[in-house]
Parts: sequence; structure tokens; C-alpha cells
Amino acid sequence: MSGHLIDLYGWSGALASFVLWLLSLPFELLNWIALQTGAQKPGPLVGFIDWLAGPDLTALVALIVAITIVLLWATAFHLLIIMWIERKMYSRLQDRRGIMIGLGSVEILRNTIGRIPILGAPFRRPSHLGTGFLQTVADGVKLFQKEVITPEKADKWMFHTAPVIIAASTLLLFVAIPWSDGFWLMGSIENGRPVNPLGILFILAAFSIAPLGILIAGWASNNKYTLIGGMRAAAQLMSYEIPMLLCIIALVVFAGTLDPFELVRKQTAPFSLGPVQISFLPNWYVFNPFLWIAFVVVFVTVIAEAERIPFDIPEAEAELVEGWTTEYSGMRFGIVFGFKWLRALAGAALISILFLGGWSGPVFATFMVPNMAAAGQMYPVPILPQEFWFTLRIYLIFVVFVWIGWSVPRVRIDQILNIGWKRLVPLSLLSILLAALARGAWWS
Amino acid sequence: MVDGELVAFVILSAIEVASAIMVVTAKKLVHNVFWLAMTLITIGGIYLLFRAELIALIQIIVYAGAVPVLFLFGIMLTRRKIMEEPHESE
Amino acid sequence: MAEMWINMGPQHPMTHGLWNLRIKVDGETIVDAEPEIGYLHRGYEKIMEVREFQKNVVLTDRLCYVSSITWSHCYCLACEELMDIEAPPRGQYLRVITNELQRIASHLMWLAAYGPDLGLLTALLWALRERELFLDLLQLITGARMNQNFPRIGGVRNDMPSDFGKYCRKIIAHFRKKLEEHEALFEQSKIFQMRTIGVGKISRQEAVDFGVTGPNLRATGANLDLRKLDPYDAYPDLNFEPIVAYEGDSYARYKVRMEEMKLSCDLIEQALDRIPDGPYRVKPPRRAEGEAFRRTEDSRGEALFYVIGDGDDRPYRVKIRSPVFSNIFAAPIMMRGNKLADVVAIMGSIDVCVGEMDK
Amino acid sequence: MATDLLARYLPVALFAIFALLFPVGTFLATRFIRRDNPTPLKDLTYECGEVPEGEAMIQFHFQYYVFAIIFVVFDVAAIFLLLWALSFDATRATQVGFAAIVLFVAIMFAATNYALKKEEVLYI
Repeated sequence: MSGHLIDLYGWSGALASFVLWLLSLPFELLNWIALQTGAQKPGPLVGFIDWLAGPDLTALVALIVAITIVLLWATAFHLLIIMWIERKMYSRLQDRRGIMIGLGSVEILRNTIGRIPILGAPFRRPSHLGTGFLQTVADGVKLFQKEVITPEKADKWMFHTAPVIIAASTLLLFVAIPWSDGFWLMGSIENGRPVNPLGILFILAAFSIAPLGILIAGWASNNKYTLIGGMRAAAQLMSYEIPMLLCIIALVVFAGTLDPFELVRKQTAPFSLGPVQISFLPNWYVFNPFLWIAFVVVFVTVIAEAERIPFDIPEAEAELVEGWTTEYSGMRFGIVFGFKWLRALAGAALISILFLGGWSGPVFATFMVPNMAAAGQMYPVPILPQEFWFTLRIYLIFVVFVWIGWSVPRVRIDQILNIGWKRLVPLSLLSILLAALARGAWWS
Repeated sequence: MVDGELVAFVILSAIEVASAIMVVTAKKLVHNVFWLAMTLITIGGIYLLFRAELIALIQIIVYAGAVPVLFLFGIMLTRRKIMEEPHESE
Repeated sequence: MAEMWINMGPQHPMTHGLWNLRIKVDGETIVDAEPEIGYLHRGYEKIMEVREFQKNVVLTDRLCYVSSITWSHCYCLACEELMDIEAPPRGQYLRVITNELQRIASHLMWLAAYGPDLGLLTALLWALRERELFLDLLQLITGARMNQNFPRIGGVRNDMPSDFGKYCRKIIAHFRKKLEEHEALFEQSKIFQMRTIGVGKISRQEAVDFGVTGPNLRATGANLDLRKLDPYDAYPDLNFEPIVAYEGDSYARYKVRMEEMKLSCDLIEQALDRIPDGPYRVKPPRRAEGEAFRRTEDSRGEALFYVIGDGDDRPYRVKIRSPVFSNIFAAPIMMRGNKLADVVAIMGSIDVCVGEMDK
Repeated sequence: MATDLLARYLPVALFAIFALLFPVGTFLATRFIRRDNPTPLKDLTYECGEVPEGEAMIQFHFQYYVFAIIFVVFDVAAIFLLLWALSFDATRATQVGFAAIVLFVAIMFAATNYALKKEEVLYI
């Protein structure tokens, strides 16, 4: 039982060989024509086709396809959905309907597909009574067309580099986040199982680069709001990295590994804590009483790392206009602003892998799908695959983020840092002590 | 067959040396720190080529994440136009 | 250590209108602050000199765009004093009712603005949702939602509809329940307490020195409510105690306003119980001579109109005293020594309305 | 094992290149769609509609510097603890080693609490 739907390497390998086959078609044709005209050997073309079909190029193209799939999966699929979830969810919290632009708002679709009697019903809706899903797309298109203003006094070179650093480090989070046993980029297969011994540490490393970009962005704009906003953001992100790292250490004391695959495998087993064994409960670390503190602290730090509301003082639109993003406009603003959601998404995935059993979930029924990598073979896929369970967890965690974020005011920056250093760091040290003592007492 | 490892090493060390030169030649202090961060990140990549995965990640966490930020905060303590005469606003 | 000036305004999310607060910071700590006003100056006092007494009501309506009835009311009272007439009892009660409705609507607008100031955007929508009900009530009685043009020299423009009392009681009962939700959102939240308790303190003496009035003064412990101290209209007939808090910080100012909304609900219910029948308006004389002033308890503090007539049908000179004008210049006192992020917690609690401040 | 390590990081290296190209490509792509119309007024530093006053790139308060220093210290200590946690089962074999680490964390805990109680001036 594989349990996952997307086998990234199988898929991308098959896709890559398809792409390469398509590429080689014209050469095959030339080859065939040359053979028909009586030539014995068609010359260098054979070598080119051989090179196209060779394992190295196929592997490289497969990798590029896989990377593109992951990038699109994160930015085009999940980013749009969680933005939509956030906007709809907080609108409901605020007693209103929120964004309403849907398929029915697109004039062309309404006039064409909308005229079909039954099937066209979703397209026939009045302009602003849709699901609102197209609003994020519309915002993206709008930002694409916006003018980019570079302040005259700004340090232009750094001003344009900083968003790239932030965006790249945010995207880099997703290389280490596996979405199921088969949907991953970073790792290798040992004994038929994916392993990635330091995956969580890699995620933390990718998280730790952002303060540099933010600080540079704030400085380079040469604006007072961005300078203060950048300093606040950097101080906050740094301060909350420490408790996160310490709490993950407390988890590592129990789990003994930083491998996301291994962590999830351990959490799939029935609950066991020293002498206590409970068969019906999965071994999620959130059920472990010695890790409750760590769970809460990691949850809070992820909210802070994603700069969400109780800790969104770096943005703080009430006193610092738009924080360190004040001077950015057009797509530069769109990227740095939209990628905050990606950080929240990665944070939610991190929480899920660390404490909530990752992508493990019950298998109800399976159906057979053709294996793209090996023609003619079928393999069983559950109706609700691992990707579904993982996405469900991420969205639920994100809904909790939204719920918290839109029902509390913002914390002041010195209070944020105080909470970070005076509450969370001692708490996380305490949780390391608890974990070490618990394991030391029971297993020695 | 080209050795991928060698290519990676050459590219990484080229970036590293270039950014190390930029560290000492760049005019503005913040640019120096940026290039320093680039140098440190590429050093992390070179550690990786030595098969030192943990130390590479620690290099990135500590030296790319923490030290340049420390330097930047330190630079904020200095006057910006360090070679010119002190600039007084108003 | 370098200190720098930061402009907050005129185009800044904190200012709620066009004015500028220049803040001198040392790192994150506020060293000094300087309010700069005049971006919205329209020369009200001068325009009023060329319009007839009665026609000025339409101007005073626009002094504060969230609390227009209270301002027109104050102007009408001053003119009545000048012309030596008095509104009939029913008119006085109607004035009390609309005044208090407007006060609730204004305080709800303040609450709606205070939430986003602190990063709590949900409060904006919730408070505006409740404000709609009171605007509906005002619309029922005056016909307009924003610039009602309702008070008249010598009474009010029209009587209230016969079923107004019924709707009013219903909405007030609903509002009392909803107010508990707002309290849960604001004062029962630990983060809100962290942001406001002890922030923006001002002592009673300093507040009096700077001419701070209204809820901001009552939050420092001064029991100074003009509805009690210098009563006008039907207020002497009603039983109420002014709301007072003692800490003088943002939380106290918040608390005073929240309690005042409840007090206004009580006052409206009392006034609806006691409203007499009879005429609601007397005809004022066209011309007036002499000088008169009248101060009322506006939703933001002590509003004062000083009107001089020279026997013409137009006022010779009108002087408006805006409570926000005084309150805002006490803000630097409250800010000094606080953090930069506290600016919004302080300015939001002061309740700025630029329309009346710049006149 | 050794080849596996680099094989594992090949996607990361390619992904890093893609991650760098993604924002750069987006920024370049907008260049062809949007229309820039810079004016001196528009290019002015935003200061809420007022004429900018003074420099923003000035000597700033040292308060955040303290956080950066503490961050580096804690980062290194946390990495040290991480190495211990990863080899927990090995170190636990010797009771002394285990006790030493617990003592280390306890000292860190106590020192943090003490320092944070004493620190009032340096924090913003």
C-alpha cells in the first residue's frame, strides 16, 4: 500500500521522457527521410537522438519537471487557496461575505457557458455573488500591471535585490517539505523508503535567511518607516527562531531524528510513551504530555515567523504605514506580501510534520491508476491519499491561524520581544529539560 | 563525462571569491554585509561538497542567518557616510 | 544617539483624517511629538458670518462628520440664548434623544477606528454593524444618516414618528447585548490590556491645564460632565451619574466611552418615558443683537459656540471651541516616554475628528 | 552514502536556482506589461505626503543590536543542544554525560531567567 497519489519521481520521469520523445520527433522524421533517400548512415542526428534518450538528460529534465510541479503546487495552487481561505474566513468572522468575484463575474464565460441550461449554472451567477476564488487571481493580474516606483533616494541595487532574497528563501522552504511519501524533492530512497536525515534543519535554515533580506530591504528604501519596520521584523524573526529551534530539540529528544519522513513514520504507529501503550491513538507528538509546551511554543513561533496578526508589528499598518514594504510597489510588493502566506503555509506544514502526524491518514478504499513511470502497470491509490490528509491538516492549522489573527489586537514590539525572550525561551528550555528527564528516567 | 561535483565546486568557489572581493571593494557598508552573506552561504555549499551536511546547514543557520544580521545591526550604529563629514539633518 | 523626526500624517492610517503628527523618536521611544493641523481648514467661522442664523445649521452639521447633531444642537442653543427664547419641552426631549443617539453612533465610530489602530480589524466591522442600527434610528427620526440638519433655533425640525419609541427600545435592548461581545473582543483580551493599560497616562492637573475635556478628562478622575454641571435642555429632568475613571491612561479612556454608551442608552430610555406632548418648535426672531455663548457636552468633549449678533439677520461673529483641538495638543504629554507603537493606542483613545478640529 | 548526499542536494541546488529565477523572472516579466511613468514627485521618499525630512539611513538606537548578539549566542547554544539531542541515545549510555547535559540546560534556564530579570534597561 503506497498511500500517496503523487509519485513525483515516477511522474516527472514519465513526463520527461514524453517531452524528450516529443523533442526528438522532428529528428526522427529527418532520420526517416534520410534513410528513405538511400543514405546509409544519417550522420550526427543519430547521436543527437541517442543523447536525447540518454539517462542523464532524462533525469535532469525529470528533475526540472518535478521542481516545476512543486513550485506550481505551492505558489499557484496552495497560495491561492489559503489566500482565499483567509479572506473568506475573516470576512465571516467580521459578519460579512467577503470577496465575491467568481466565474460568473467573467463576462465572456457568463455569456457563453452560462447560457447552457444546466451545466452553466455556476457561470450564471450575478457578478458579485460568486465564490470569490477569482479575486486573488484578479489581484495578481492587477499587481502585474502596476508601475514599479523606485524611490530616488533609495539604494537602488539593494532595493531590488532584497525582495529576491526574501522570495527565494521563502520558496526554498518548499524543497524540504514533503507532501507525502512520494511527493518530495529533497531526499533519497534507502531500503525502499524515502529518507532526508536533516530535512527539518534545512527548513529552519531557509527560515533564518529572511531577516537578512528584510533588514536590507528596510535599509535600502531609505525611509524611516521601512527602517524601523525592517529592524523590528528582523529582531522579531530572529527572536522567535530560537524558541522554535529549542522546541524542535525537545522533540528530537523523543524522536531521535530530524528526518520528516522518519518523524511521520514514527507518528503513524500506535501511541506509546514509555510504559503506556494506547492502541487506538496514533503516536502524534501532540498527544505526548511532555511535548505540550513545545507544541504551543512552536505554534506561537510559527505565527510570528509568518508575521501574522498578533505578531505582525513589522508590518503594523497603523503606525508604520506598511512596515518594511512601504516603498515597494507593483509586483515587488505583490511578491513580498504574497509570500508571507507561503511562509505561513510552510509553517503550518512544519507543525503538521512535527506534531500532528504529517500526512498519515486512514486508508478507506483504493482504486487502481496506471503507473506513469512504467507503462502497462497499475498501482493502488487510496480514495483519500496522503496528499489530501496533509493538505487538510495544513488548511485546518491555517484556519486556526486566521481565527487567532483576526480576533486579537496586535502586540507591541517590545512586548513581542519580551514574550519571545522572557516567556518562550525559558518555556522551550523547560520543555527540553522535561523531555530529557522523561526519556532519561524511563529508558535508561 | 564532466564531473558535476567539479562544476559545482568551480561555480561555488567562483561566486565565493567574487563576493569576497566585493566584500572588500564595495563602497557602502551594507553592501559589504550583503556580499559577506553571499560568501558565507557559498561556503556552506562548499561544506556540502565535502559531504559535511550538518555543518553546511549550521553554517547557513548561524553564519548566513545570524552573523550578517548582527553586522547589519552593528552598522546601523555607525554613521552612514562614514568617510564624509557628519551629516546633520536640519 | 541620533534622534529623528517621523511624520505621521497627513496621509497615514493612524490619523483618521488630514492632520500631521510629527514624532521625535530615539530608537523606539518617543521623545517628543508635535501635532500640526490646518490641512482641512475651511474657514467655518468666517463663512458663518455671511449666512443667516438659521441657515448656519447646515454648516454646523458638517463640523464633525460623525457627530453632526450634537454640533448643530450646540449652535442652536447658543442662538436661542442670544435671541432669548427657549425650545418647548417636547423639542427639548427630542433634542436629548437625538443627541444621545448621535453620541452612541459617534462612540461606535471611535470604537470602530480604535480596533484597526491596534490591529484588530474585526472590531471595525462589528462596531460599524451596530452603528448602522443607530444611524437607522436617526434616519427614522430625521430622514438622513450623516448630515441630519435636524436641530433648529427654537426646537427641532420635525416630530418623531409615532412608533419611534418602540423601535428605539428594541434596538437599545439589542445593542446592550451586542456591547458585551465588544467587551469580549476588547477589554477581556489580554493583548488589548497589554497595549492600553498604563499607556498614554496624563494626570488630572495636566489635563485641566491643557483644556482636555469630555471622556478624556473624565478618564483622569475629574467628574466634569456638562450635562450635569451646566445642564441644558431636558437633562436636568433625567437621572444619571457621569462616568468617571481614574487611571488617565488609554484603557481608562476606552472604559469611559464604553460606559458612556450604556449611559446614553439609559438616557434615551428615560427620555422616551418622560417625553411630553405639545409643540416641538417655536418660531425664533429673525434678527438678534448682543452676545451669547453656550457649551454642551459633545461626544468628544466640551463644544462651545460664542455668537455675537449686531441686529442683523446674520451673526456678527461666531467662535467655535472644538474639544478635539484642545485634546490633541495634550497628546504629546501622553506620548512622551512611550513607545512608537503606542502612538496609535493613544491617538485612537483620544478620538480625533479632524472636521471639527480644523473648522 | 557519499553519492547519495550529493544526489539528495542536486534537486536543492536546481530548486535554489529556480527559486532565484522565479522572482527575477516575475519582475522582468512585469517590465513588458506595465508602463512606468516616473516623475520626480512620485520618486520622492514616501513620508505621508510631507516633504521628506532628514535622512533615514542614520545612526540608529543600539537597542536591537543587543537582540542580535543574544540571538547569535543562543543560536550556537541551540545548535550544540541539537547535536546532543540527535545523539541522545548514545550520550544517555553514560549517566555522567546525560547529567552534564541536563545540568547545562538547567544552567541555561537559570541564567536566562536571571538575566531577563536583571535586564530592564537594554530591552526596548
